[in-house]
Amino acid sequence: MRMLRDVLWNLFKGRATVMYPEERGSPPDNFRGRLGFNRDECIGCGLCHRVCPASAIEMENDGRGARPVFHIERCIYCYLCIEVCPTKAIKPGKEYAVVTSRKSDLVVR
Amino acid sequence: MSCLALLFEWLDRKFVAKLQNRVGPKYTGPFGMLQPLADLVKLLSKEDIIPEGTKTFLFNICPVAAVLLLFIANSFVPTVHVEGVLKAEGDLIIILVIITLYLLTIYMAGSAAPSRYSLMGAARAAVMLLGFELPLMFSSLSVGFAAGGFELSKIVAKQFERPFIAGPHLIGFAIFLIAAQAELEKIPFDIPEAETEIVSGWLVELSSWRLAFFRFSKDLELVLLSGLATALYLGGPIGPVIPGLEVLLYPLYFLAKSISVLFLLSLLSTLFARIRLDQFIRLCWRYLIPLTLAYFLAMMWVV
Amino acid sequence: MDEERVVEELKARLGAAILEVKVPQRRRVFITVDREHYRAALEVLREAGFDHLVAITGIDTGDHFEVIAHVGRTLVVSVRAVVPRSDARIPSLIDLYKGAEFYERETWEMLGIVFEGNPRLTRTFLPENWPENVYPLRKDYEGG
Amino acid sequence: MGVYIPVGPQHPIHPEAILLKLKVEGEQVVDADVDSSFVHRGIEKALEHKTWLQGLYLVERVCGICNVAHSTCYTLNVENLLGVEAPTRAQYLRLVVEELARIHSHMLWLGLLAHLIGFQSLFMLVFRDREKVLDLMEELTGNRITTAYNVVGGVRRDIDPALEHRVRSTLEELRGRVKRYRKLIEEDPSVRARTVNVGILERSEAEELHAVGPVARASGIKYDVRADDPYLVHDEVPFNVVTLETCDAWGRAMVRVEEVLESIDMIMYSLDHIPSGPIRKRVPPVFKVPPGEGIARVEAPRGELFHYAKSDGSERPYRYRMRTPTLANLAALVYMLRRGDRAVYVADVPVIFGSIDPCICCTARVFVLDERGSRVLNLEDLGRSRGR
Repeated sequence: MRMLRDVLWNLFKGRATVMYPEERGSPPDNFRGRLGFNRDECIGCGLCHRVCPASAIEMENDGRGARPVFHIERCIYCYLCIEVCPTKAIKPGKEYAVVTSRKSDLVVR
Repeated sequence: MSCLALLFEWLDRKFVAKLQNRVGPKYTGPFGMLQPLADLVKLLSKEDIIPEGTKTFLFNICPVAAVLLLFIANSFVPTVHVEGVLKAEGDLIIILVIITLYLLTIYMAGSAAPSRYSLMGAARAAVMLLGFELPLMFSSLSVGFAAGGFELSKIVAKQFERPFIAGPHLIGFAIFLIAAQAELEKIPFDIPEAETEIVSGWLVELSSWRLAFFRFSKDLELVLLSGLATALYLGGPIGPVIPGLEVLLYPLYFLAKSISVLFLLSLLSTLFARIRLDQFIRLCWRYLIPLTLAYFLAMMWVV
Repeated sequence: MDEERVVEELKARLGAAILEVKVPQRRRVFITVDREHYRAALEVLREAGFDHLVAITGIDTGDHFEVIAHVGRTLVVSVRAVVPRSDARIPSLIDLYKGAEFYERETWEMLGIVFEGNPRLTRTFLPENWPENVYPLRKDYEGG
Repeated sequence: MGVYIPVGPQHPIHPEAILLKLKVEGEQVVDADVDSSFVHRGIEKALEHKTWLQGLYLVERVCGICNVAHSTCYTLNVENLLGVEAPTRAQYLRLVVEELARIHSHMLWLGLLAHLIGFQSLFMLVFRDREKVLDLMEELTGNRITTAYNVVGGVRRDIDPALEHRVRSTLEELRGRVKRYRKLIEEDPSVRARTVNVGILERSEAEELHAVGPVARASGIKYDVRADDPYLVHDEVPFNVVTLETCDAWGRAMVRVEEVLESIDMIMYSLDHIPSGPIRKRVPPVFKVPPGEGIARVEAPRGELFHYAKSDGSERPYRYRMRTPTLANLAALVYMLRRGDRAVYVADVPVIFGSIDPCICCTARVFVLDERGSRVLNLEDLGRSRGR
């Protein structure tokens, strides 16, 4: 019967549920979400490609040299690439909903 | 009556959700009121699966029988007036017999399927009957004795001045609630359905319209038992009225009273963990049944 | 019991059977024995109060296998036995340490080292349809 | 006599794939066996193909709930091999995150226990309160479950005063809630009816079967790696090793609830006494580890976690072995189900099974077979076939 107080108390409390699609909480400042990439700042060193634990980064030649291509569907959000990038060309992001119906949305160039 | 059944399911779900700090049904209709209906329609549209080795006749007849039985039983419950839609000599007894018959359909549906889970669920349901049937019967019959007859109309009429619950029948009401909880297979007595042990017991092999019918029959039973409790202890649909407004006020009284009973049942289901079958039987035979018999004999003596 | 005392005790009881002793950190002792003295070493340890078997590790070093039994609560003694590839057998510890069952079964499944005396060397971790005599943690195993 | 009832690999008892083969007579279990081959992922083999740095993120994914324990164990192991020691502040932060993870793991477990015994309200309320811990984890580490917080040489993020304040106030609030749950488990008749004297594992039996973690502690064995083999700053932060002599599922529940309170105290103490200074020693992203071997042990929420590493001097591990707490407790679980001297009811099976807090993904670390069953795909193959 110990539960009685708790459940009756809940009658007068608001809901704990977050009505997700309608109300979206904003993640905290250092949340690791979908990363961004600035191609102009990249020097093509390939470090990110080498460290990525999930093999989510492939190198692709775009005429100026090898540049990384990020496959978000394989990304494990460890942000190792951001840490090793010497020019800070890879940017942290806060987007956490990466669901899409097109695979091309999940490639960051 | 069907609307009432669906409304009661919605109320039950919403209230329990509130008690657990959740939201409950929300999207279908205003405040999710149409969710039970949507569930039913969805189940009806599902693929119909009959497992190999099923006794098909029983499997098909049980859901239909369950719903029909409860419709009949519900027709006896007084809702808008001192009398129900149907009326018969000793209709309280008829309702009690139907409740037992309904459990029989559960048992047969569960044992018709070849699954071991459903067989265990059916067996558990049958064993549970041993525990709660006596309290359910005797607590209802005592009221009948006190009222001097087993017609619900008579019992309700007897409570014009004072509902039975205000007297010594409070014990009977409590016993009735506990037995009803077991009959409805709600927590803590959801032993035949126990999800984490035998998946969902006797329901496990039911699909499509059979599952829909059984789920609907559970809602009907919810209405039946809260309606019955209202009639037996709370004075049914009657209450203080301005003359001429009975037609309007009686249904409202009935709703208010039976919904309070429903809320009590829901509250009860949030307070406990599911107990084990042997513990349930022990609980019934050690405490509930002696208490019931004492109460019954006391009533007989008073009368 | 500290590291040195354990080593002394083992040396006193087993003598030349101990091939190598290493104490890489505090509370860690690695000793190497030959296969014949593997059980004897663990019997000594069991008597000395090391009643908790932490794990059994199997390693494929290329030319032979190694089986390491780690025992102890505060101080962990790892007893290593060398098992030749051609004759991958080693006595089971199941009568000394009852809980060795699942560790030995795992090592058997992954490396194919037979633990003589373990009554239940049957599949638990690999799927039922896994081919016979294919041991995934061996270094010559392809595809992993 | 008796019928076999399969529990699993798909069963509401547990979201993970494990098969308990129960032999049942009436409502009583007479025999049991375990088959956990459904989710073997071959992580130990895959680790041999990853660099030491990448391995950390794979190890973290052995288990979602105890990922912090795994990454702590891995980093400690690698740091020992490298001869690097993380700064003291980093060690304190690791401890804070480890204890936060313990709180959320134990509360998850408490919720699951409530679900297993059909106590829906307790389940809902516990999960509601656990959410706050996850929010703290998210703020501190950047993610809710798979934290990627520990790195070789330290931790990745520092704690600022504002966050520290939030951690304190949230935990203070949580302490009150957990105390209520403790009272509930202590006194509620239906919870007691389902857990007291269920899943008996006597002290001598627990010792013999090498039970670890709360299972061992509920059987009266005072064994906790944090106390017996301190690895972070556990010798500086005071805490009690909670033990009970009840030897049953109820005792395991109480031990875990008490440990949550203990963890809250540990976090508070650590936040009070955390020294300032760097949080990380830089280690190059692709590094070689000198030849050698080492073991590391961590008290994961479920019990003692053991890692063994062997390096041959290259940038990849030669052999990496993980022994997870559930594997250690598996023998005890089978024993509890099988024991003939006490009646085990079918309704008790979920409680017994749940009481060891099983984590099957940790226990079996699998291979994925292609349809012919002849070849094994490795993680890179899978990544490729998904990517294209």
